[in-house]
Amino acid sequence: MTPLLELRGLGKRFGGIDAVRDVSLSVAPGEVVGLIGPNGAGKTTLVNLITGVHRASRGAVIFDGQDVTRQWPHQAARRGLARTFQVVQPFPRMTALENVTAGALFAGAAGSVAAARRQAGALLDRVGLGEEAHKPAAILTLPSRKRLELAKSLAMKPRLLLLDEVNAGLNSSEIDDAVALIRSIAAEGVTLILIEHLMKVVLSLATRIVVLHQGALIADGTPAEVTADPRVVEAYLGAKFAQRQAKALVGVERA
Amino acid sequence: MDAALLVQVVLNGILLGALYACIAAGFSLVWGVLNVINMLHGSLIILAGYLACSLWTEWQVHPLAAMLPVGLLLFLAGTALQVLLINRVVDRPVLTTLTLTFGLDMVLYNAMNAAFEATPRRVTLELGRLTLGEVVLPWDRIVAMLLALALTGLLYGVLRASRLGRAIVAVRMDREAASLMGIRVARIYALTFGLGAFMAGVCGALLAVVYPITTNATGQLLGKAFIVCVVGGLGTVPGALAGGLALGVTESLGGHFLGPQAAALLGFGLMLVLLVVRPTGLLGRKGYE
Amino acid sequence: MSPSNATALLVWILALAATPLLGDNYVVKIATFVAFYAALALSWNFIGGMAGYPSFATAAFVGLGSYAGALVQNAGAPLAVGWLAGALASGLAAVALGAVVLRLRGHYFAIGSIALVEVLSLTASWWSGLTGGGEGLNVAFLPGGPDTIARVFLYVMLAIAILALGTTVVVMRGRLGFALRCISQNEDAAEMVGIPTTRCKIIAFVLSAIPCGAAGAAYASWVAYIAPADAFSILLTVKVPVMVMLGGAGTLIGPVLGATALVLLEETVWARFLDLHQAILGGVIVALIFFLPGGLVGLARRGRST
Amino acid sequence: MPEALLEVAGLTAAYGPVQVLWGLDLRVMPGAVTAVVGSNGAGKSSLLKVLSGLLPATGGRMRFAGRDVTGAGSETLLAAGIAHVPEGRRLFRGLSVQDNLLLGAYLRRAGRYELRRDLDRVFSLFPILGQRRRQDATTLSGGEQQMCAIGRGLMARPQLLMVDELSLGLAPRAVDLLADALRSISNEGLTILLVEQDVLTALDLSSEAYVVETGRVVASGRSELLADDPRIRAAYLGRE
Repeated sequence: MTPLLELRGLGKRFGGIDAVRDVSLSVAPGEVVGLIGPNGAGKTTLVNLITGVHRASRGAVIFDGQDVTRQWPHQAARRGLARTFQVVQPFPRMTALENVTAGALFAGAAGSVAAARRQAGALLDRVGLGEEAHKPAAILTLPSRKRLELAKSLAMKPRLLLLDEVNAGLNSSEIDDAVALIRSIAAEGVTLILIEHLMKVVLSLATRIVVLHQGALIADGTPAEVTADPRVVEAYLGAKFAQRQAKALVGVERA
Repeated sequence: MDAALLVQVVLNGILLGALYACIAAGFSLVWGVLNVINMLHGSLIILAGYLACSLWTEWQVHPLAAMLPVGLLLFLAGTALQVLLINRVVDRPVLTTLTLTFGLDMVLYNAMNAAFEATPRRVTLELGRLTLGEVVLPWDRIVAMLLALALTGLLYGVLRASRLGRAIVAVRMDREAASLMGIRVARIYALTFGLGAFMAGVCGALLAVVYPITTNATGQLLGKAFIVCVVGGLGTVPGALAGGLALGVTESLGGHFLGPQAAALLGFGLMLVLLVVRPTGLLGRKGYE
Repeated sequence: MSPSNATALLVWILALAATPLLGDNYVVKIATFVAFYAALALSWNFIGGMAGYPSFATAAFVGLGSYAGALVQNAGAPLAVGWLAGALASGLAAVALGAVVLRLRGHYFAIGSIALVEVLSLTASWWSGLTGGGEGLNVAFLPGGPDTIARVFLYVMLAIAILALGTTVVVMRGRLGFALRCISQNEDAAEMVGIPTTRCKIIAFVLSAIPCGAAGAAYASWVAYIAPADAFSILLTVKVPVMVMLGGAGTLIGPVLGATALVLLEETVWARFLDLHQAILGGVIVALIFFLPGGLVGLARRGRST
Repeated sequence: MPEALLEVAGLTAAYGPVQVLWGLDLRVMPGAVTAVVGSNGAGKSSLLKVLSGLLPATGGRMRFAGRDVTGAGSETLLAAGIAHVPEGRRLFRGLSVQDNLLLGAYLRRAGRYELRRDLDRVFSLFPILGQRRRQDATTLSGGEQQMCAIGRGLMARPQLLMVDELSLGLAPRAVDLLADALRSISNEGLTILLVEQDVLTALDLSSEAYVVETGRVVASGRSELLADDPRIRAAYLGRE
């Protein structure tokens, strides 16, 4: 099966330092890949390279067999390659409904503004923001803004969705709701890349985990393999996590 | 084009560039810290020039001696103006703050025309010339350059080493975090705008020694400040220096090879190129918007 | 567009159109200036109001239009062709200059747009072979008596303003208007939802340039003489956004209201206080910023809502 | 009932039309580490912004070290001894690590030697900062920036150090290091008020804890008890 996304020797240099070094990776349609790594490991830079926010210094990004290394972000969006922002980026003075309508109208290529508005209304209900549809995005609480970001991404009819720390700042029970929502998106066949610090989320969703450290891939495998890998523990997880993890792995049931 | 002539043209450019740095330093500080484009800056410089000239004609106070008093006077005026008017719109978008200072500039420009009539006036210094081989440099220009560099250096020292300077940089980078340090942001805005006006004051008095002072020059001075800030980099004194010298040399070379009007055109051309290639300027930093 | 706005605009258009019947040529001249500035204010609204880019480039497009129109007319073309040439020249310039200046944001864009005006003014005074340099350029005179001339230019300016108004309504309702609103609120997020931000901004810039080019060319034929300093006037390039702010930015009737108010104000002030004219206009601008932040439209809305 | 260092009663606050605090009551005992946990947008960070004067309270009372400080500005509250390490660290770009730390002591107008001693105390707590004192503070890694932000708070010689979102965006390993540093600061007698998203870390570090929901306290008590409380486990530790 040809991979949906393929990175070949991808590199990015920012003023002397290699933020991303020689990353090669391929993701098949329908996969849910967790992308973890310490702060400053280059995770967000990698997302920016894939979605055209930054231009790669070396290597190539192949999406659905097409070389999209030099694409603009709006071209990525229209190809069905969507991403959420680590710091949520709504249109502040527009209502939640209009924010999602924007996704449907442009990347989602809805026929008209009215059609886009209808699709947006349905998606807001799905993420549980139905009654906040006419509130300006700026005054929504953080959990609601996160759900708005998800609804906007869905409105863009994505084939590959990069979720950049979409759960940062949520508490455990809010995370469970978000995980359930993400699981339903994956169930529809949308390929997902989860950029996360919260191991709880990654472990309950990802079928495969890729670890980035100082710009380079240091591990790629199933959750069990990766969390046991000594290099990953040393570079990222820390000893305390290992004990808690050993206890928790026993308790976590995955649907 | 023999070497001596080239050296002469470049040195003239450096003499001019030091003045441009001094002209732009105050403007760059206000833009960098308060995020306000101060369209008044050119008129403040010319006002200082008029004051220095009238101090010279009425009481024989030499412009170089008048620099400090005129500077302090403008410092007080600038601080008052900021506290009364500008502080109330400092958070509004650039369209509002730029238009406000443009409106104030129209008032000051008209008032100066009424008070001083537009006849250019200047205080000539008979200091003779310095000759190095075939290169000839008028002493008054050299003195003006040295004083301009000294003033810019003084501002740099204040910002870098003093407690007030650190507070100003802190307010520029993150206003809310600065107030967490106990810094009174409104007071820093007032002092910074006052400091900007002080620089315009001393620079205006200095200019009276080198150039004819006339209200027609306010627009040009403002234009130079724009170019120097963009070319050199915003809100940093080394940026103003780098931008000033770059503009001075470019205009001097341009003027020599292509004529005076081309010099001004080259200045703006240099700015547009820098705006696109490196909007943060030669030494500036990204991310004020 | 709300019915009250529609009727207000219709009344405004009819009032201006009727001035040749009601008043003497002086009144017609003022009406022509009102239409001229209304066209400029409506054009500015595409880039300043909708896309949220604080543009001070209006004078660049007006000046460019004046020179293009003048040169084409002096080469023997009929007046109308001159005006079209002005519109085309400014439109094409907006594409080229936009690709450069629109990469900047906020303060840098404001400064970059003012620099355009200055660069074009310096070029016009430097390139004396083409533009007559500092001495300026005489423009072929429209045949016909003073009444017909006054009337022709009133209706030309009014037509340009109506064209700009119509385009505004169409754009505001469609995809481009929605895209520009997204860009003005969060440009990065706009790019992320699939909006080709650079292309949309350039289109808005071109839309803001074309009516200015036409109006500039018509103005050149009306006054029959242009020189770099007043064709590319910094005062005009700041006055136009002030008019939009006076009327109420981002609205439909704001620019029209603001242009009308400021032109009438200037006429009364100019007549009485010739030498203090600039100080008083400056004072009005300062007062506007403190006492009318939302503009006249904001005032009306506040009036209705309390 | 020993005298509380900080006492807040019926506190209300809002960002424009959006009210975030709905009558919040809180007591912080001297020498202890008190944690405030709760879902995001519950008002935890807004509480700290009110306590440090960044966000004006619209109602309620605030007493600190026996004095009523209701409605006081940032400067007065810092002078009274409340230092706030803000969410996202917010160090000053363009200034070195040392200059950032010195700004922490801006209000004290202390002499050169006193400042030198305070700097050395911070460098002994966080040696990495000593090695990188000349470097631009914002070029440090996330964990190091958090250390610098905490150090900057200590430079004000506060009676109460408020830390907002210690772990946000940091790798678990960095959070462990910082938690140990806070423990040693607390052992030296400094009172700490910690707002933290990661409930495990928060309860592990603190002796007292408050659970905040939509701008009001819904549960409070000793941290170990709260950690075992089924309601809290369900609400905040998910279905584990």
